[in-house]
Amino acid sequence: MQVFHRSTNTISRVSVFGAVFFLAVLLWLFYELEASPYTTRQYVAREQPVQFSHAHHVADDGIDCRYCHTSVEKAAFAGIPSTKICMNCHSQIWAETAYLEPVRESFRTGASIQWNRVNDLPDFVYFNHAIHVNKGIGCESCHGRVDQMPLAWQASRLQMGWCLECHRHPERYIRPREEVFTMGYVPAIDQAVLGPKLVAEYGLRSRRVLESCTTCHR
Amino acid sequence: MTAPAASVPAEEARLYGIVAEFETPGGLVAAARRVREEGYRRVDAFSPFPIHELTEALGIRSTRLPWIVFVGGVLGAATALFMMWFSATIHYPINVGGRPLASWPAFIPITFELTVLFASLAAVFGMLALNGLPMPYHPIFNAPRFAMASRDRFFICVEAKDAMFDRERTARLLDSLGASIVSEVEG
Amino acid sequence: MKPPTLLPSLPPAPGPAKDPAPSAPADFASLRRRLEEERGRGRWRSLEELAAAPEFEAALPPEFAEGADSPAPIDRREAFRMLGVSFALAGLTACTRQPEEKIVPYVRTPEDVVPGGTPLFFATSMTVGGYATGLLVESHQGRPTKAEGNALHPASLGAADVFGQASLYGLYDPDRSQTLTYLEEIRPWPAFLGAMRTAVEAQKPSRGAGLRILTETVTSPTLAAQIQALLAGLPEAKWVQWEPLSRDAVRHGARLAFGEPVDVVPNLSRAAVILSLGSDFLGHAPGHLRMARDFAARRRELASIEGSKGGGVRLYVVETAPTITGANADHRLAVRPSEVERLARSLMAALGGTGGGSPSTGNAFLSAVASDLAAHRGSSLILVGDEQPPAVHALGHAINAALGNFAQTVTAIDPVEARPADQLAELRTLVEEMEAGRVDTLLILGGNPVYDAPADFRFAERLAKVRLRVHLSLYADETSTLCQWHVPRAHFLESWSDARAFDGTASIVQPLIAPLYDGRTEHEVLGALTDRPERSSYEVVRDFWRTRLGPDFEGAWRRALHDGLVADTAFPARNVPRPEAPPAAEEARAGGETGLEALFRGDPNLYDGRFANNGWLHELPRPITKLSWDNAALFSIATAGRLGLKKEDVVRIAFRGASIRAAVWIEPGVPDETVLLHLGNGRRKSGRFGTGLGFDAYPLRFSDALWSAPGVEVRKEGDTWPLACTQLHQNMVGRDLARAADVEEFRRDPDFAHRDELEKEPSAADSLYRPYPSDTYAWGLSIDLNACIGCNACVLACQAENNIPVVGKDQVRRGREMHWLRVDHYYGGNPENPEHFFQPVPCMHCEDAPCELVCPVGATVHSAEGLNDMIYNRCVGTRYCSNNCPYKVRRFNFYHYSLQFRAPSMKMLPNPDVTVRWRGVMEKCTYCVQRIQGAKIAADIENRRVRDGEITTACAQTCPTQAIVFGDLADADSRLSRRRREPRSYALLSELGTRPRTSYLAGLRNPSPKLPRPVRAGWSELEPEKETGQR
Amino acid sequence: MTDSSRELPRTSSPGDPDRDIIGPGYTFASITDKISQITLSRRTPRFWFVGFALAFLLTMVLFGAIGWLFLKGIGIWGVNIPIGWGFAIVNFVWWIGIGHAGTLISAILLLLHQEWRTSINRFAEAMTLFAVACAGLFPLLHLGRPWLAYYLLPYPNTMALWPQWRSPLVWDVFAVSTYGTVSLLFWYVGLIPDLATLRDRARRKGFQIVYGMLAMGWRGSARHWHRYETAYLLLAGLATPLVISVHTVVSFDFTIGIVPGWHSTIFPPYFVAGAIYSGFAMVLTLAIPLRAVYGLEDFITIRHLQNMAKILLATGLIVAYGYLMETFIGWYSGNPFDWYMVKNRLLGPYGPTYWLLIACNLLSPQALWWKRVRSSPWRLFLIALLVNTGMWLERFVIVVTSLHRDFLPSSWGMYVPTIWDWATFIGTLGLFAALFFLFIRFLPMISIFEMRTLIPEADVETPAETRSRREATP
Repeated sequence: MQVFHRSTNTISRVSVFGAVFFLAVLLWLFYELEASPYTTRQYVAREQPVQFSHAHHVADDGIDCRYCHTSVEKAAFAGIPSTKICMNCHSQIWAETAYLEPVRESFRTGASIQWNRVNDLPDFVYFNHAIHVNKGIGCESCHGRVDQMPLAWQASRLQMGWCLECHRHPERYIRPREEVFTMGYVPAIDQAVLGPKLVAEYGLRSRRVLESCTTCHR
Repeated sequence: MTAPAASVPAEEARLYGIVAEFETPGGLVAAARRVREEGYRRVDAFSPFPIHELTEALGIRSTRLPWIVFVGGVLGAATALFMMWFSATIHYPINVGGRPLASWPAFIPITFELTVLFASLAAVFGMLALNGLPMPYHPIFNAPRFAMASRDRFFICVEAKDAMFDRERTARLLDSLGASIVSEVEG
Repeated sequence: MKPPTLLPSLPPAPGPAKDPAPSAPADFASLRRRLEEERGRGRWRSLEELAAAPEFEAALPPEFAEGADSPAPIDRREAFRMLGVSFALAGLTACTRQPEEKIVPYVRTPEDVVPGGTPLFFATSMTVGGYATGLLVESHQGRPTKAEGNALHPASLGAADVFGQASLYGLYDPDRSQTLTYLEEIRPWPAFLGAMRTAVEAQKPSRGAGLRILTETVTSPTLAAQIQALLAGLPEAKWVQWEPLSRDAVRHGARLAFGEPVDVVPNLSRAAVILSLGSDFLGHAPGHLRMARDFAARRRELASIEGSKGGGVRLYVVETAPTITGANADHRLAVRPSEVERLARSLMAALGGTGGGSPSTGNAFLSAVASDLAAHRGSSLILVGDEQPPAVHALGHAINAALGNFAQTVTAIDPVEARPADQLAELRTLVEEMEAGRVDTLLILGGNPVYDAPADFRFAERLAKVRLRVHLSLYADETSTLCQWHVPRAHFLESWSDARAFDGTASIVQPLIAPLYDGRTEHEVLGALTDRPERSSYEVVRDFWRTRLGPDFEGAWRRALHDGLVADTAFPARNVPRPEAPPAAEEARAGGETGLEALFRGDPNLYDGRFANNGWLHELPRPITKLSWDNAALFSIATAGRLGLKKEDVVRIAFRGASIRAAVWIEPGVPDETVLLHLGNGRRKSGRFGTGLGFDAYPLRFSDALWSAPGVEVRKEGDTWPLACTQLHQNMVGRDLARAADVEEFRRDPDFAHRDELEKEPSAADSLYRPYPSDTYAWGLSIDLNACIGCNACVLACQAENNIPVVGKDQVRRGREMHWLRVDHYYGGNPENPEHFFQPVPCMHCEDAPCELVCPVGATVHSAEGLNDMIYNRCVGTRYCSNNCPYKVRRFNFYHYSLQFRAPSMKMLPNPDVTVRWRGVMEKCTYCVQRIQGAKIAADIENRRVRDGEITTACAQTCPTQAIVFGDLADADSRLSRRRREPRSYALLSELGTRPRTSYLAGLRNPSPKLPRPVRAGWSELEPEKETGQR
Repeated sequence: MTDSSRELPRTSSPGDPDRDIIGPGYTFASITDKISQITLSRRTPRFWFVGFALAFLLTMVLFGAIGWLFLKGIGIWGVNIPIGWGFAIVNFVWWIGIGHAGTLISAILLLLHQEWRTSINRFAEAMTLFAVACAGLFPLLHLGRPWLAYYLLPYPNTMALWPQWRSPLVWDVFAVSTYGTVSLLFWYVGLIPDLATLRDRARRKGFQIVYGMLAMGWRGSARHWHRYETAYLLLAGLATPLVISVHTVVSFDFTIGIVPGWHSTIFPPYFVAGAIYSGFAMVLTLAIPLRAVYGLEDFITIRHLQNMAKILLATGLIVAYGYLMETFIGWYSGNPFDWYMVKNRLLGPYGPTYWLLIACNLLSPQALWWKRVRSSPWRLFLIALLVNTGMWLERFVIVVTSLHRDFLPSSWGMYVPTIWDWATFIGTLGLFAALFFLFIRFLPMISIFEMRTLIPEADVETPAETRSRREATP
């Protein structure tokens, strides 16, 4: 007596040997999800209490990064400009626009503007801007073309694998100190030549040190 | 007592083969020998438990399975060793307890386990593949009383595809071998 | 994901929860939400507003998961949730998405604040018992996070003691009193000013006859001046001082000896032979940090081979209660209190002085001491403990004088106290006047007399007879509840004030942060009585010094603030009449049997009870007993045996009708027939920690028996009280762990620390593996057991630096304390009067670390500079590393202990440079890697190597004796490398081949050749004492 | 049915309980029916419902304990510093050990041509699977952060990190999962022909479909049988070293450590022996009631019990040797830490557990020297239970008493299990029982097709019959 129909043969075989591929695909999907902008929020422009445009301030006005991010060269934290810094200019220009009211209000009331964090590392990661900037890692290398961002977004994955890439091969990304704050920097000579030279000149630590856990986790 | 041939629809195409049922393993083996001596090649026997004599009686060639398993094992060992060596020395070399990056003695257990794992998977899936399983539907199940093949009855089947197959002669031959029942099976 | 916060088996949070907090619960919720947003080190970002936020009165979530394993309180809902969780395990895995975070910049960045940059340090001073010790406090964006010693301050020299280290916890203690209240009702400050105004007006006619001011010991020139000014206006008013751990005896002694209350300052740097008569000069005494430093320096001289002649120091200790000073003695004699004076007199006599003692007390110890002292005229030193009777102090002075030690090892100076007085007598008169109803208004500025005044003064009931009672204190404590007005006191880290150090140096107290609650200083409260109540304490202090800092006030003032002290204000040495030994009083000669005698001493951790709500100090194991949380009644082995007492038995101790219940602990080294009681515990009204923990010994303390009560009765109650001891085995079972030798032995065989064949470190040839080279730096640590006095400062420094949570008594009993650094204590020699070994044990940072090998996820691996890194965020919590760590220095978050840092005020405590660890994660000493990385980055920016001494670990920095040195082994002439080359240098359990980076210098003892050597080996013969059920 | 009535009365030689591995008077048909009816036709006995209900209850206790654990953290257990591992690891090793008998019986005994294995291997393998399932739970539960357990696996991740290959715990992950997988395959492959039998015997369509799917359309073809047996043999060949390796790796969890009492070369062999020991004890614990309840005395005969008893005795002696050597080396090594550990084990606060373990594992099996004991099911049952207990105690002694006093007396401590430790342990017993009850209800607990080969008629070389039959036909 037959229990099953002919078709079940094909079905059963496909399902048995298909299971294997299914698992593989699942694993791959998991990785993709982890690395995807959904998880990392890469490329996602953040709304801000004041629609501050880096593109305008950097590209059009040509203001240097350090004018606002004051502590980037001497501290772990690049520094978010205090309201005072905004007002340095905006007490003169655009002093009336409703657009900038939140800034003026903050300045009046002394209540800080609460920005939405764009580049955010987990709390167990201790990134230090000063050392990177001083060793010739350009803002652009991690933050991307800020001069082209109307609303700032996170330009990199900011995941460990991504960090390690540079900690393992700094020569691929290092640039002359004076070029650190340039946007759209192009190495004058071949990076393959320049990179190692700068690495030696700036006395970067060895891969072993840069790969050591407590370099970033404390 | 031959099965009522009339009951079989007269289309060769839909005929799968002729099945004979035996009560003892001995009977089955003897029958298998004769059928093969007669020159039939597309013959298969069905029994509720493995009968080694059938192997030579039906002239079944020894299987390639062992080689598949061997390959599986080698693959497993290679995968394990490469994975550990690559990750520990090339991808993220880091000092763990002052041990060498490639501390091969520590790599042995996992290498062994993966060898066994891959080999076993090869054995099982290889066996299934070679046997063409899973195959929930098979013409032979149409044979009357074939359910007994998984209890205490022994069957032999000569497929219609066989060059020498002839409804009458084959049926008569099987009947002459002491089958308790001989019947045709549609495919 | 958010960790489960529900703790069903916990009582509602005590204290503030019940207070009528002005902030509506809704506000609190919003605050919590806002705080929830910044986690871990991100927490500090928006503190500027927080510090001002009114929500600080909010209640705290319970901090510990105590008793969480009791299955009882699980309701249906709970049960379903449990099942749910277990089924949903799979779902928990892959959620690594960063939560949205706010970033809150300054509106106007304050000067020299670099957000997220290097912290600022401010000098201030902490007073304990009136005497100031300089501190240097680290501040991150206006948030004090860590206290260090002030190197410029004579009483600190860069070191801080446990109280100094723990002061931060005190500052952020959520249980501190937060509102000004009148009869339990909240009142605004002006209301108080008004009340005081009228009170003073009322006193004017009687010229203040009804006004009394009760303070703690005052050394603050400003405060003294304020009070004097007030009294000038109201001459009939009186100012009374009271310190429960009183130094009356010292003052009396001085009077007896010199006819006036001079202070005598010892100078240990010149002392070759020291005799301590019950003085705990290494533990608790004015200037003890300084003395410890000098003592250790002398001890070090023993270690230099050529130092054989002249160098070094020998310490004899005659003491009644075991202290770390006694533990560090070369010869220790445990006597009952009544015998000290006789000993002193005999010694006096033996040194050919007059004193009524008979030199012929055939006491080997005494004669040895006598001859040793006689041999070191001018370089010997007698120190007498505060608890000793005046006569002994006088004798001490006399002997010092007889030995010509004045101007050598001791100098007399004008009294440091603003108004030296017989505090006990003054307090007695006060209570009598209160009784007589002659006190109309009583201002209690600090202190807690209801709790700590002598029992026979019945202070509480007399207080009720005072019409107007005002209490200024950090906590709403026993005294506050009996006063109409309670004024929350500003913590010293929130206050402007000043005080004097042991040598008279005027030290500035400056605030690190605006008062978290509306706390007030004594200056402001006193100001309320004057006609200029609006003056801030800043103005008061500044105005006081304006006239005293010479022409360039601004400059001098700025310098004073920077240094934390006013330059050259140490009192000059003065000459005093040659002291004579006082005639022996009757009972002293009598001496004799007095039955069981109770000793009262300040608690090593809680002092007189003022630190009773400090979690860090509670959890800190007491130096010798290693008891944390509760105190206990300590008995000697023999006495306990006689009374049939076991550890954790509860006894009732009765004296003159008063009686208390206390748990028993057996402590070798307590004199027989005495029971040692530590004061300051068993508070009736304090915060979550203080209230009800331990037992209160004050009820047994009478004004005529402040320090020892002869003839107490001890009765076994039958029940037991669990005690949390962090070290059940203070016995090396024959293993040579904390190594030490006599100087003679050391001179004969400098390599004595490496003699044992079994303990030889395997040579490199024994290993199959090539050692990894260190990259640029090779960090290491060395601990000098010859210098370590076991004072515990390093333990708290580590806890403060590294965000180590407090886990509570229950967890400690289960063996789950989190201290990254512990000070092991072992006994040796004769159990009746044992020898002590202290051994601080941090992570060894083994080069071949057993822990690393077994971690399945590589959460602990080696850094290129030889650190044994611990990466919390990778740890899955198998605890295998801890099992495999022979030193057991790893600590595990069995529960979500760090939840305690989520409490509103506690959020400000953590060090932003150190990750706050979460549940299920292993942690351990990192050599303060955050400091290492900080210094390396600074150095790399300047393209140079890190200099030797540029990096210090928290433990090394605070160590009073500089026993701990951190440094770079790759640098051959770093201090560390030099130490490593010393013959005494050895590694703990080196025979295991772990190749530790932490090493020890074996200890040295300098016993008198005239006295029998103590057995050096640990108690190998003794079986380890019976386990209690705990751990 | 008709054709079975036409069979001549076939009986094997009159039974000798000591030699027979199958009772007298069985035919292909009767074996098939007797075993398959337990799952198909026969009414489920009341004891099954009672037993299953109880087991299910305990399983819920397990889930409850796990839930609370995940809510609160590992702190609800008695573990602490220095005793970082408690019941969780004890139970893990215990269950894994039990899990060894099944594969051992089906693999090693198969290679050794031990025919008597056929009637016990099926449920022994099932037992293995369920034991491994219970065991596998614990390494997960004992983690501080179980939701990150996947860190132990090599998987593509954005952190560019790998497991730490030198850690025995990672070896465990591979060993246990491999063992689980291979045992499952082995068990399933063995089931296929029987599933076909059930498919053909089942009357209800539903059962036909379910069993049919699982049977994959097995039809007993000679060619299939040929490859089938090759595969089965190869699996056995692979499983044999695997079985040895698994408990060796588990013993590495301890031997790789430097803890006195762990760091010892004798562990692998005596762990494996111990595993077989406890495994067979568990098989007996299950087999004896089963054969009584389902009247399988003819399939699981006294001879089976005797053989297992002998293996029990043999492995028991090996384990005893292990204890002896451990103690001896503790003294002989001259290592003060090891020697103290030994003294502490015998006389320390946990001394009683050690002596109890000696009583259970060392003394009780000595009774097996007597044939009277070997051939008395209930005596065997009792001893089996004792051995199970003893083996659990052994693991407790190894884990706890080694850890609680290691190198520095300053950090010595005590371990006191909490109610949650117990709940979790008992819970897994429930889980195990529940799974086993389901198994005996829905699958043939004895390999039918292998049983068929045991009766004389399976032997082909009796052509006489057939010839006579041929003459009989007209």
